[in-house]
Amino acid sequence: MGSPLALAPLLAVTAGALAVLLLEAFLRKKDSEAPAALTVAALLTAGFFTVLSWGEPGLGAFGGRLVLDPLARFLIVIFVALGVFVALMGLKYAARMGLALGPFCGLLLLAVAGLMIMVSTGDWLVVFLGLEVLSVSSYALTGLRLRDRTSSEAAAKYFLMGSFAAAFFVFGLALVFGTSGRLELGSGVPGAAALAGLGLIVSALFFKIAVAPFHMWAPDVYEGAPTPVTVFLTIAPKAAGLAVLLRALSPILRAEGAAAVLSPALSAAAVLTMFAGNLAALRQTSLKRLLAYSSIAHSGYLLVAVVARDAAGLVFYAAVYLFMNAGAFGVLIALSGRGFERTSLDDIAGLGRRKPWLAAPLAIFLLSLAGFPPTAGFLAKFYVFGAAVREGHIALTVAAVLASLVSVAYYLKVIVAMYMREGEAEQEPWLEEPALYLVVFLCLFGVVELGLWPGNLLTIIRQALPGFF
Amino acid sequence: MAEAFWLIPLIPGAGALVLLLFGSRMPRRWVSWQSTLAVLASFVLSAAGFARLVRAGPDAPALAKTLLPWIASGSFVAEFAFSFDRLSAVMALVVTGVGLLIHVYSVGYMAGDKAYARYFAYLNLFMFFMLVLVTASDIVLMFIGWEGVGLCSYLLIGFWFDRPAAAKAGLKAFVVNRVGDAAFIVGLLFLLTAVGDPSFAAINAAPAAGLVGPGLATLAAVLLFVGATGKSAQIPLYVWLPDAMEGPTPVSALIHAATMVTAGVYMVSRLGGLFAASPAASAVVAWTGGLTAVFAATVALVQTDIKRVLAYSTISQIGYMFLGCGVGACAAGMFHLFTHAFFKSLLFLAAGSVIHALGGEQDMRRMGGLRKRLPVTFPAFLVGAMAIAGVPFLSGFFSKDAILTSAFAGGHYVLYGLGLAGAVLTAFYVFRMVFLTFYGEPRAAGAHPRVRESPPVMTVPLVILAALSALAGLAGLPVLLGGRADLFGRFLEGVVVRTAHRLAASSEVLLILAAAASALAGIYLAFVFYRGSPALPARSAARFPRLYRLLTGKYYVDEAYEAAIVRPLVRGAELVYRRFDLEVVDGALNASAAAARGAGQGLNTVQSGLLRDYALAFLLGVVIFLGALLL
Amino acid sequence: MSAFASALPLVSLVTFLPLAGAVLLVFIRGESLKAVRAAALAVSLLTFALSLFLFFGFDGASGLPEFVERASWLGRGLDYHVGVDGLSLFLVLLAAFLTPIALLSSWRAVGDRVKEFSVFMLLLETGMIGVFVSLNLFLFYVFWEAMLIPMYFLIGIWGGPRRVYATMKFVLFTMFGSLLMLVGVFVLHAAHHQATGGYSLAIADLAGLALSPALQTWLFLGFGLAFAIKVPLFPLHTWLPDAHVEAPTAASVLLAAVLLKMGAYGFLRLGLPLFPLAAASFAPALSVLAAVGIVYGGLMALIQKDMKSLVAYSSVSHMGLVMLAVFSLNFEATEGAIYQMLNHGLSTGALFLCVGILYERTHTRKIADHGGAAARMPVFAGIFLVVMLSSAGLPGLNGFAGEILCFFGVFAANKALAAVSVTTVILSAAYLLWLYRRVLLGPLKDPGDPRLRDLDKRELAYLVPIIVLIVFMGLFPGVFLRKLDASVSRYLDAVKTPAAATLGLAPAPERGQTAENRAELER
Amino acid sequence: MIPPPAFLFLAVLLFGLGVLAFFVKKDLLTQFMAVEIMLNAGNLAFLSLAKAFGRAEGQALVLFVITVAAAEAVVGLAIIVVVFRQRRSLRTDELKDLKG
Repeated sequence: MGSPLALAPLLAVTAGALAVLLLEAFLRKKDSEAPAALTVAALLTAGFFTVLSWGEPGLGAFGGRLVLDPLARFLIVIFVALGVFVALMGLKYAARMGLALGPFCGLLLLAVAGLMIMVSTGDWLVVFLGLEVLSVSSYALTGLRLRDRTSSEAAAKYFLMGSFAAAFFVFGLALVFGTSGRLELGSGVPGAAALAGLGLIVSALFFKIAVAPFHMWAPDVYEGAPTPVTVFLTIAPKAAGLAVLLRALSPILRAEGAAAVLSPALSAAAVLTMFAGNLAALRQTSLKRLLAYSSIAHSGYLLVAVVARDAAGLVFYAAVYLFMNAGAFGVLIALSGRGFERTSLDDIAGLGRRKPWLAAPLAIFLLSLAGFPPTAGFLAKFYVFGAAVREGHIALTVAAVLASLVSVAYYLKVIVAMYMREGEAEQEPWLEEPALYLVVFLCLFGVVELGLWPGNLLTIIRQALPGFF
Repeated sequence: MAEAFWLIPLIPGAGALVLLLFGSRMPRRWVSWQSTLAVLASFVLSAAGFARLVRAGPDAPALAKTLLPWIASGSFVAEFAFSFDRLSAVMALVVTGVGLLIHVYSVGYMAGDKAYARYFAYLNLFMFFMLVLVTASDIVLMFIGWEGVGLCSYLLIGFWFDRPAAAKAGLKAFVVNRVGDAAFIVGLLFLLTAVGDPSFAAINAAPAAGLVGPGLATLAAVLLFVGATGKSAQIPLYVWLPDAMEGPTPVSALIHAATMVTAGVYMVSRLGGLFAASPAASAVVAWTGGLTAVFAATVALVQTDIKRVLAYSTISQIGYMFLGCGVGACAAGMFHLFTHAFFKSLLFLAAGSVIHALGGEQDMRRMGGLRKRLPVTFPAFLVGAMAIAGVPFLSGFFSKDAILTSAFAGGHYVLYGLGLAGAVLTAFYVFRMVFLTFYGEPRAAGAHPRVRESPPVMTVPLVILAALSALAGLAGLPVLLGGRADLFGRFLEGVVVRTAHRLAASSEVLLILAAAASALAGIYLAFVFYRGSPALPARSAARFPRLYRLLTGKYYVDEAYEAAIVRPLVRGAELVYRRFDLEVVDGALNASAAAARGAGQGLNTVQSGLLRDYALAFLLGVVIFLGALLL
Repeated sequence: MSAFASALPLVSLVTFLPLAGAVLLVFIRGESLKAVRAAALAVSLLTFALSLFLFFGFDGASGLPEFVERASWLGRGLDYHVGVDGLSLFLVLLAAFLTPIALLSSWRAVGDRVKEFSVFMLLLETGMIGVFVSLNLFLFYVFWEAMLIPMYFLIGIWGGPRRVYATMKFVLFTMFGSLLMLVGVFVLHAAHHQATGGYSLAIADLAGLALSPALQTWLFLGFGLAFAIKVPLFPLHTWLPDAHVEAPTAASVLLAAVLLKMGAYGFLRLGLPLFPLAAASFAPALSVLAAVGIVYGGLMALIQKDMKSLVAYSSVSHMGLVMLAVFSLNFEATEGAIYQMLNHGLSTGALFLCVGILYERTHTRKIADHGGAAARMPVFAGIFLVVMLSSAGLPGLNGFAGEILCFFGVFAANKALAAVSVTTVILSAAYLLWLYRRVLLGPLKDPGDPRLRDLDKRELAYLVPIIVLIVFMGLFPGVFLRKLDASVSRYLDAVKTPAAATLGLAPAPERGQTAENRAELER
Repeated sequence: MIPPPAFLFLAVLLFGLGVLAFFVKKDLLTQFMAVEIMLNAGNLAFLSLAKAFGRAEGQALVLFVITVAAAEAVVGLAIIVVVFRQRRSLRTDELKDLKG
């Protein structure tokens, strides 16, 4: 039953993490880029193994605790891609910002390992373990800029709130296991106590996904963390948490009893998240914090996919969101100077004139985040909202659409700053960071390609996953 | 040659196009020759057409020619279809004939003007539209001419556009015309929906064919007539004509005396079938005509600007024409139109010659004693004055008499009384004008040093028109006075509805005497006032101060329109714009945007940065979520 | 000629040639402004030439879309499906005709970032034409929103002082409508899947769906709001004056001439045929709104202090008449509405060009700052007069042909509203000629002003074609109307028969409509 | 023999105390300790429920939780040390640079 192939991706990543950390010990010159290269290599091998076993149905390991089914495979490919992007972004950033590249890469790989565990299991305990591996490495990653006050503050807040939520997860776990004795996700309709337990677990996951009102930690942590880490935090934990929710809740959502209450609750949470994220972003003056709130809003849109039980839509949205968000933050990183980050809207005033080749991609990413048609962002929203309407959640879709309208306001505000305001004319030199520009280009390509000809990706998704489109 | 009647409008049209595009680059002689020849060509073609119709006898079919389909969509069809029957012939002859003389006159009058080519271009354009109006065989095509002449009158009134008064007058003319045209269109819609076929023949036949009931006929006819009041300057839409005097005098002569303003009368005659089918509408026409005749005449009594007097006189005379049509005697109306075209354009051109001689002076109080200095203009003016006053055996007498006789015969005694009173007033103000301008001592000789007679190019048309004014009456000589019976009336027999009232010879003689008496009374009164005891006008004005001020203020109609319609509309619009557009709709938009920003601001303050608050929110979330799940 | 026309994917070419031009422009060096401007002009002229092939190759007998191209794009009914029929042919031509003119008119007005300006103008052209040619609801929606982006940048970057407020208001207001329409698109997609099991967003298939009256009402509200905002139908019009006052001339021309037509076209293509029952029940109310819009627009235009907002409100008034005709749901009114859309596009586009010319010389749009310009600019005064008269509906020019058809059609449907709508004849004459008097006639504002020079060759080059077209369309409307007849009658069948069915007027074919799936959808 | 629900009640009580402590205490370290209490309350609940429903694996799960808590403690304390070194104080309310 336990075929080695199921474990291969996970092993590749963990081995890579250990290797990077060991390398750190033996390395002579401090600023070498070896750790990043090793990370990328590890991630790519993991990706290769995942793709290798694409055809077969679920590959089990650890007595069925770890299962590599299609949803897991897709998400792992997304996490691998994200990992590569973050590593490449962090390459020069680390040197500039006084960030140790070795630990950065090591922790990144561990976090990816945590993600892999979370998404490829049907067992709550393993989910908990994956979640904790991810969380712990994320706390460390957030606080990696040791001399920077905001980084440490963000890490402290993240750690305390994270462990606080973990405690709820454990207590929920206890209730669920205690009463029903079974740990499988989505295991039928539990009794009242078990339902309470499930509620606690879902609340903890809501924390991780930054669903309102559990999202309060997110803006501060995203803003405080080094930007490459922010990229990681705004995308990965959400996708993983939502995948788990999808696995756990879709069987329950369909059943009559509990569903009668769960679906409206989830919908309410989704609407709350969307509006909280979008409204809070309206008056932001820092681009980084604005993008942080925008990512909270996108958690809301992703939650709509869960409510609509649309795995395909979720995966497609996650992929598109990876490109949009990573691209936007990538441009943000490209703007930062030596030792300080330029994130305020005034910094990017008149960027359209000063650096058109940076302003244009950011504009396209923002338009895609806002959901303007020719871009992939629109298509992703189209599929998710379409699935919600097909499931009859028309009110939810109307709310989501209105929330998107609010989001258009602040995305365009950034474009106004870049193109329609005159910034100071001095020309900063271009940062020679080929890796970063590669990432931005890949994201740009992703957003445009998925927007216009996503044909092949869609067919693969449709074959593998149930869903509306 | 007559078959090419449809060229009548197109020749001046082509001329206008050439002048508009290349006029400024052509030498002046070319411009004047080309434009005049174009009108001459049309005149010749009209005459040929007229001759063909006379030869062919009363019941011969009209010449007809459909050039091209125009608008066709579903049941709405309109074509470029022209026809030339006896009514069109009369109108075409008048338009081209008087037009030709005025073109010649303009060569002299406009000699000094720098925009010479543009003037003649507009004049030719006007001829094109007017001739389209009279030769159109379907009502929609006529509407092209109808609004086209309105456009040309706008362009020509505002010809000297650098003078604000002229520009304002042009705008007023066009907009007031458009008010009439709006009513015209609604009437048109009623007709087209009921009849389906826009041609005049179909419309006139519709009441008989039961397509148009009496109610609908009345409604459509009245609406069309409101359009006519706009175009022909009757109550209530006459206010633009006095201001239209800002334009050059030949323009006033051609457009605001002889041709355009009579378009309304032509339309009413052309749709005789429709108007006959609804006595109510005819009554409206008659009464409007009658009241306007008297109303305008009273205002003309006290005007001091020579052209304003003539303007009000025109309004009054057209009132007579509508009076004629209203009482069922469109032939009489058309006959008065025919004669009026000659003596009114004569009076305008003569006035123009006076103004030209006095270097632009138009105020009669600063004229006087021009008899000797303008040897040709004065006699022409006198003939015109006698004609319009209704002095026996001149054209005015016969045409006005025909209308009054028809009114009396039709039993409209009140209208007859109005007509008679109007005749007296007309005679009075016309001869007041003659005495003030030509008799007595020059009141402001200093201001006009060299007063010389106008050049022949201006005086020759005056002489021709004087002759026509004198003799035109013979065309409609009533049977009684020995002429072959009513030549003009019989000519229009086939086309224009003519209710035949037979009056006893004796009463007809009485009517003729009454008409003659009214004319002479008017002239005598004017003589007494202005030649007999010069102080009399001042004393009578003093005795009735309020009446005098009312008349000189032209009954304050302009001010009433301004106060009742224009100002409230503009003030109301500004209020609505500020209240509704800016405050209500934009207010709602900005409010919702502010609400969103406010909510954002609220959320940002809640995001206090303190860990405690985050944990509290988390706890709250758990409690609510569990509550929802379990309860 | 038709062989050539059918060999090439003509509609796709016409739609995406500007896009290709824009992409090309991005990569060529932007140094020499002349080269950039010439390239952009060339691309748009080529597009116009190709669109002429569409016109000549279009026979319009069947009323069905022609030059149809269909390819599966994203699956599940989201296909690339384009074609032109009577309703859309002339709007495509209008867009293709006016874009080169707008570009040419901006050669002196737009000095900085000329490359970006040309790119956005070409993107806008692709967006506009895309909306008119798409026969698939998804494709329609993609183009409908996509073309907001170039217009956003055009107003935002090259606009006047309050451009940011104006462009944000324009985008957000329009987006509000179209996002609700998006929900409608999902519901339709689900409804079609429910009814037929298959997936399709082709407008023809959706028209075949027998939706329940309640559902139709909701969907019509969703779609109708998006289109009403775009028309703009009173009282959703306040974004238009702001957008026009702040937009650069070229953007104003296209905004007025083409973008407003998308709202009306939306009703004709989607609003009425897809939801005939709801359309029939809403038509009276919307007609009243349209009629109010006519008078309201006219009055507001009368009192504007700024030339552009005057013309903007005149567009509200003219489009009010178009919408009143569309909601009259009869043959003459619909043809009149389509024809009036073309006329309004030409005359209002030309009006904005003229205002732009004046602005280039006097650098102010306030009416009070002008006076007596005709003395120095006679040719301009002549052309401005013809354009104004066309907009005021002088018979013989294009405005009248459209207007009289609209009046005739509206009269057949509702006499009172027809009478109200005829007042536009008075109002348009009043506010336009009053503008003409205050700006061009009367004494010269300041005789010493050297800038008031008459039109140069370039300006004549883009104004004369419009004048020629105005006169031609006034005298020979048949050339255009004949191509509309079949499509309009087919459109009316789609709108009338079902509505008639419920009103019990005419026996309508009973479509397969089970109560169960209607209930399911209404949940 | 103490009836199992008593243990569960104790676990809930402990969990409540932990949450209360988390809110009351002002400095990072004690708040962290409060979280540890909550975690152990979870373990207790695990054990009591496992005993009550006779499922032996419960004890195994507790081990997992304990190891995870340990890992968390390591990284958490490291972060707290960094914060202390930068701000010379552990008061949680000082961490409010990031807000709005």
